[in-house]
Amino acid sequence: MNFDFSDDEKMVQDQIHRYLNDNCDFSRFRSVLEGNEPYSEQVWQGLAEMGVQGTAISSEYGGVEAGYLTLCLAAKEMGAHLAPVPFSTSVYLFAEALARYGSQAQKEKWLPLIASGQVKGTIAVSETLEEARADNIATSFKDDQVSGSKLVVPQGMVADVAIVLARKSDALTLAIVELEGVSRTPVEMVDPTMATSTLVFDNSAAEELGECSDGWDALADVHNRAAVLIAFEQIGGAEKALEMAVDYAKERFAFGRPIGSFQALKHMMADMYVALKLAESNCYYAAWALQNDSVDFALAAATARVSATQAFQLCSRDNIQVHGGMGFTWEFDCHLYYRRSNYLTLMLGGLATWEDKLIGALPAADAA
Amino acid sequence: MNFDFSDDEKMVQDQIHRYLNDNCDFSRFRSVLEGNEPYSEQVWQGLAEMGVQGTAISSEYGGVEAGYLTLCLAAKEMGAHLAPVPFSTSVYLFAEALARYGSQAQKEKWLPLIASGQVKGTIAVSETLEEARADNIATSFKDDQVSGSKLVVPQGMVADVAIVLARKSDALTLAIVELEGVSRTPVEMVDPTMATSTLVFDNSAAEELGECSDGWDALADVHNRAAVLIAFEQIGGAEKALEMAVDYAKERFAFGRPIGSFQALKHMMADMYVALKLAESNCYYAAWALQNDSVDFALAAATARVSATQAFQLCSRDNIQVHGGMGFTWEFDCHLYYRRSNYLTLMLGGLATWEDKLIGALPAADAA
Amino acid sequence: MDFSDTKEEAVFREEVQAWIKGNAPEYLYEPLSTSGFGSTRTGDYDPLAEAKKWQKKKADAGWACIQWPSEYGGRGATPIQSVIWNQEEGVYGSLSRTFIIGQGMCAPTMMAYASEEQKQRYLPKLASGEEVWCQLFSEPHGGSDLAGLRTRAEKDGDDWVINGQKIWTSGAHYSDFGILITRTDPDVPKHKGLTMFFLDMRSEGVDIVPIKQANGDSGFNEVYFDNVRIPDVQRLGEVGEGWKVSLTTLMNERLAIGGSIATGFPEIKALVDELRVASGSAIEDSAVRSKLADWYAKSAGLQNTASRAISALSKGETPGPENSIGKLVAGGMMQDIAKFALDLQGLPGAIMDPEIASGSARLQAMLMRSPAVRIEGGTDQILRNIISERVLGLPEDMRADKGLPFNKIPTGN
Amino acid sequence: MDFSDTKEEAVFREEVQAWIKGNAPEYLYEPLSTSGFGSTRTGDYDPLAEAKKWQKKKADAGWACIQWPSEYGGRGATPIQSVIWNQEEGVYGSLSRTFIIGQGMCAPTMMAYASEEQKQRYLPKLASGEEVWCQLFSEPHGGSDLAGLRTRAEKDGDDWVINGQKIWTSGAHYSDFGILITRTDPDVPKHKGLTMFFLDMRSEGVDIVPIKQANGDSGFNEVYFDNVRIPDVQRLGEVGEGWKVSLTTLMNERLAIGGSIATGFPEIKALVDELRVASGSAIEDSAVRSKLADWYAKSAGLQNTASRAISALSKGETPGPENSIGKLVAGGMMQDIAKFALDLQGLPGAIMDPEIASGSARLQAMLMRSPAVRIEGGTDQILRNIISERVLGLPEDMRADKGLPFNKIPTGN
Repeated sequence: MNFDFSDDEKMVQDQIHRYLNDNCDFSRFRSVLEGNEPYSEQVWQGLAEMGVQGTAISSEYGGVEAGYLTLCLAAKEMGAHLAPVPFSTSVYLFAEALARYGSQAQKEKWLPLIASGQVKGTIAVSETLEEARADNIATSFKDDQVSGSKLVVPQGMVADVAIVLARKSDALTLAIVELEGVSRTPVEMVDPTMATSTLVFDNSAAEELGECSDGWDALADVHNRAAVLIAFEQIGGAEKALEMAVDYAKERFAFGRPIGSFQALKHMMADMYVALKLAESNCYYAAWALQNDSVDFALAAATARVSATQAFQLCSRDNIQVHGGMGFTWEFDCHLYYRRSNYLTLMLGGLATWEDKLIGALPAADAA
Repeated sequence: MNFDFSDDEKMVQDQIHRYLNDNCDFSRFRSVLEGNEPYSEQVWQGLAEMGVQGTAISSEYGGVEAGYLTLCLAAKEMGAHLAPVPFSTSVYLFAEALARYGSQAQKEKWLPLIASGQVKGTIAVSETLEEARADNIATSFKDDQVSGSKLVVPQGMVADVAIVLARKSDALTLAIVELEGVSRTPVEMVDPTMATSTLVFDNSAAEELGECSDGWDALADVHNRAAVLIAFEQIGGAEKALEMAVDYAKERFAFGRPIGSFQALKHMMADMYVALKLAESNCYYAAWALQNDSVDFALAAATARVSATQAFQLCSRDNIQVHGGMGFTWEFDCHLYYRRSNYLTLMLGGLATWEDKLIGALPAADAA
Repeated sequence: MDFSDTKEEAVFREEVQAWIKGNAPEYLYEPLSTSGFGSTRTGDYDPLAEAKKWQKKKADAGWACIQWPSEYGGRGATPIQSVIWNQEEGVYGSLSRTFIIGQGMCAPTMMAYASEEQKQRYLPKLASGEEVWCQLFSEPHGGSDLAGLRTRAEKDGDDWVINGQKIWTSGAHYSDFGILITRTDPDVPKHKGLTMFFLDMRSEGVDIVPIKQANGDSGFNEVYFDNVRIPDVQRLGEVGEGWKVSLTTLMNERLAIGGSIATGFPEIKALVDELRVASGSAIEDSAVRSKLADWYAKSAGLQNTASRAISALSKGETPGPENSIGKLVAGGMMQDIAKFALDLQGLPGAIMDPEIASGSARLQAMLMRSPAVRIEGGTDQILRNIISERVLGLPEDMRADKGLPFNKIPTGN
Repeated sequence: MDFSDTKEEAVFREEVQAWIKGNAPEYLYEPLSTSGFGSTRTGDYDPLAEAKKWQKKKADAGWACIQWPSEYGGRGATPIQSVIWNQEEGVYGSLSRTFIIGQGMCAPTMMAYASEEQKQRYLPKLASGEEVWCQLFSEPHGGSDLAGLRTRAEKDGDDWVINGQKIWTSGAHYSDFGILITRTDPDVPKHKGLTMFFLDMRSEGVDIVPIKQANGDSGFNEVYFDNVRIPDVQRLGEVGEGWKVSLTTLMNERLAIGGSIATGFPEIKALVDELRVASGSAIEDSAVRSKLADWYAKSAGLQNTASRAISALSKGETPGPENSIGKLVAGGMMQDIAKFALDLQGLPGAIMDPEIASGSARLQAMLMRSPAVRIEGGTDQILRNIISERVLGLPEDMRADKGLPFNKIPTGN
């Protein structure tokens, strides 16, 4: 037994950390937030030069093949730095869907492009104002074309290609659609750096994922994998939000003493720490389960997702509270984490959905 | 508009308060708790001499006819003093069932006996380890006899007579059964002063409540009425538990200062106060709705029940926390409120049941 | 106890209803009803102009600030009449948000401390909305420590000269006057060296800079004072008594009674009545019902608590610090409700564009706005201090600044 | 990262399994598995006798206190081996609750401060359960302020004379020895005037009075000292260094690693798997699923956190104060779980008789026991202080007793 990341894995994390520290401060996020650019091309390229997009992609397809444990640590850094790039949609969703359900030819075509950062991918699911379910998907796949409209696609404004959940006669399937020529309209979302859009497909050329027999099940599987990686983004963000709160509470004085000496704030931060620590430990286990295709992977993924969602929501929210009025200004960075946490909470389906999945994955005999 | 109790009502409350202060300190509760007597005969008689059992009973049936607003304040005092007498089962449940669903003859027979305290009543519902539902009641009513067994009957060890929920061919009904000769076994419960027992009826003589057409609906109605009165007991208890906590926190020193000067404890008590205040205000409204048969009575009752349950649970629980280790000794009185609060929480069905009733009673168009 | 109208109250209510029916700007009903949190939507109309128009109309007919004496622009109404007015004014009442600080906080201070001549000059125009007032209390270094303010006022002849900076001044950019608390003596303990004034917001040396908030709104301002001169006759209360004067202002902040505090309950109820989730209709889902019931109970509890405060008020009692619970409960509740509601919708819940998703956009606005509710006008933590010390009588926390001259209090710098 | 056994670990696990299979008291499996919270059920058998029997059997075969050096009764096992042992010992491990204080807290203190001769005399018998130890720290006036203790030790020749009172001493009535912290100098600040000893619990002048707890159990005692004499050779550490010595003891309190902390999750899972509620099977109810998922996530988080602490330990790192989270999370969770579970059952949920309702009686026992978990061994509030100060590095609260001689600290009397 060894419940920690290896030194090699930590070294890669450290490189990414240093790169982002030097090249991706909050001004990047704000530039995208304020609409100056749809994403940070420069950070995207910098990451590509380091091969980060290809961390878990097999070397056969041009990846670094450093494994999911390393990708998890990379994700944590992306979350901590709020990197405004389409990393999660390209790497956790598009590439994973390809790797799991693509044909050999499809993998050979797309994975190298993702690994090198030349292509940015996403996945297009929701069509209505309700959470996506098998029964509210109407987009059709027929004769290698898709038609229909997707309401909210993360990074839809930026992506070059998407996996689209579509109806093929009675069942659902996943199809690859290149987005050039597909109509896109930006949608105002709580975190504008996620470059969310509506996509309208009108007999757009599409190719079914080669190994996908049931689109809904495949999507659930891809979501489980992405959930672990996004959970690492969430704990990365939560850790930074807590750090911001602690730093501010040490420096800021009121009533003649640092506000961090008041129990009300100390205990609030202690609770943030507790939530973070539990989530972090669940993420560690889920990372191992992901890397090793463990039999309890679905449970581990849902557990990491639920606790990381709670931790990031709590830490990003109470970071504002510790900062008081200043925490609610546009100028301070607290709201950046609050925005991101709220987006990530909803991105793969809400908390209730994941709670339900978690219980569904629990063995009937007790598993605690 | 006038959202307060009248001076007359408050005067009656004050009399009961003074009587219980002088005659019903915790030694009474402990005497029952430790099994020396099943209830406090002396307090019961004292209350009867003041006519408290007959507060809301019509003068036609020997009551004081002081109205439900007055009875609510009486209930608050019973809750505050943890009076170990079968008041709630006799007055809120048995007498209300009679008054609402009894025939004229039944009212004439029983209400004067309840009002004078000569007879102690209860209601017998649950038969299984699950919450009582229309589909898990098997006790039968046939030919003016009931047969079957009730698992947990509050004050079953003490009561002279019970309203019994029983199955009459297809439907449920409520029947009056005198308990002399009915087999009773005490059941160990979280609050032993509620003298809970199993009752086994074996062709016991019974008389159907004259005006009861559907036993389940009638029970729900009686429970709604009792819920308001028990909610007053709950806020009475919550207020005392908070008071105990505040007093202790002012006197007890640690680290060279009163523990009540630490924010962690101050804010805990502030939250107790908030829960109590909200519950108290909802109880006020429900008292008015009960007295006036208001159209929104069911909603008002469920609202008072939900918030009073939450307030008493919180206050009785965190009163222990404020007291620290001493709060967890048998010798200190904190556990008396904790025990009572846990019993009252479950007595008319759990919180989830009342939350469900509350939403069921909300108009579809918004009613906030 | 009686939650219904008395005969007199019913008559008054009818009179109010009739006037509102005949005079309210019905073309604003729709946008006002769907306003986001912390903002007042008036569709294609200018919000300030519409607010002033409605206020003036009310004033002309005797329906502005109805509890004020008639000589200052009111009609000497009772607290209960005021509740009835608020209930009937309903959604149009949100237009008056512009005047809340002035009418609710500055006016009581003026009534208590200004000269009769000043009251006659300023209060009627404040009531009618012709002049807007703001309150200049908070400072960047102060935060919850309101009395730790640093803006200086120095006597110079018959004037005082003001230098310093205020923050979180709501509506400063469209205000005509303001009440201002300053430090006149830094050598005494912090509560003792303060003095209150009112001033013309167009005085030379006043510089107003809007603050952009985390949710993108900007209703607040920073206000800089660079040698601003205020005549001594505009002093409110004695020199060094500013803290006492400010308490009048702040006490009145808590008197915003009438159950009007937003909790988010109507919004989530409306959402779940319509929404479908995996198990079917959201309102039938037991997790939804449980949460909703708790929120309804809290929301009803706040309304009923407000009703009791009105009873106390109408008996001549002063509502006490127990009314601090309103914002404390509502702020946290709003945040929880928004989070839960959006969660039921998955990714579409993150939409902020009301054109695409009016329901979730409103709840997203609430989620983005709610952190401010837990901070502004007393943080959750300060409110719990107030409840525990002033209601429950618990001892105060240890104080690092106790008895120290202001300029000797540690600041961390 | 690897959550599976290495080859060596697997071999060790098999060895443990084989020994336990051949030696464990299987007749106790049933009652031990259904023990209430805070108590160890052994059916018709005497709990103390059974505990001693099992411990002696383990010791004879080299399975007692396996991380201790073999010369003191252990086998010098690694932390990971210790985890494997605990996992495999399973429910029988609860028999060792009797020895936890002695082996987990007194022993490390003895190892650090006793003479070699004393270690050889006392530790093996402590490991084998032949002698039981207790810890005499808490006092009635102390509470969370552990260093505020008043029990005096005065030097008299080669002895010390002890007077005072301890409280919350677990197992004092069946203990043979105890470690005792006393005040030897009340004229210096509170942490500086303390001295640690160990003593024979049968010494003259020791009086033990059991405490009945709120839930009716009594495992704790008050211990009175009336001129009890302790030879100076039984002093642990220097005079005045008692606080430092006690930290060794208390640090080890937090090392109870291995995910063994009770949270109540298995109990509620078992209940809702069987229970029916109005909507049908409880486990299908969405409100139940939501709560259950949160608790599972917390419970798994504690286990996985414990695993990480073991990794740190096996690399030679000392687990830090971050391990305070275990009890903080588990205590509140146990209380919430019990409340929620019972609530699903209505009035039958209040039954405490396991003969009638084994499931709900166990949960009622948990509800009645859980308030103690939030208090004993550091209240929730103290644990949050530790996390915020020692993990997050936040500044300490203001201290009223800072630098004061012990006998000048305000006590409220």
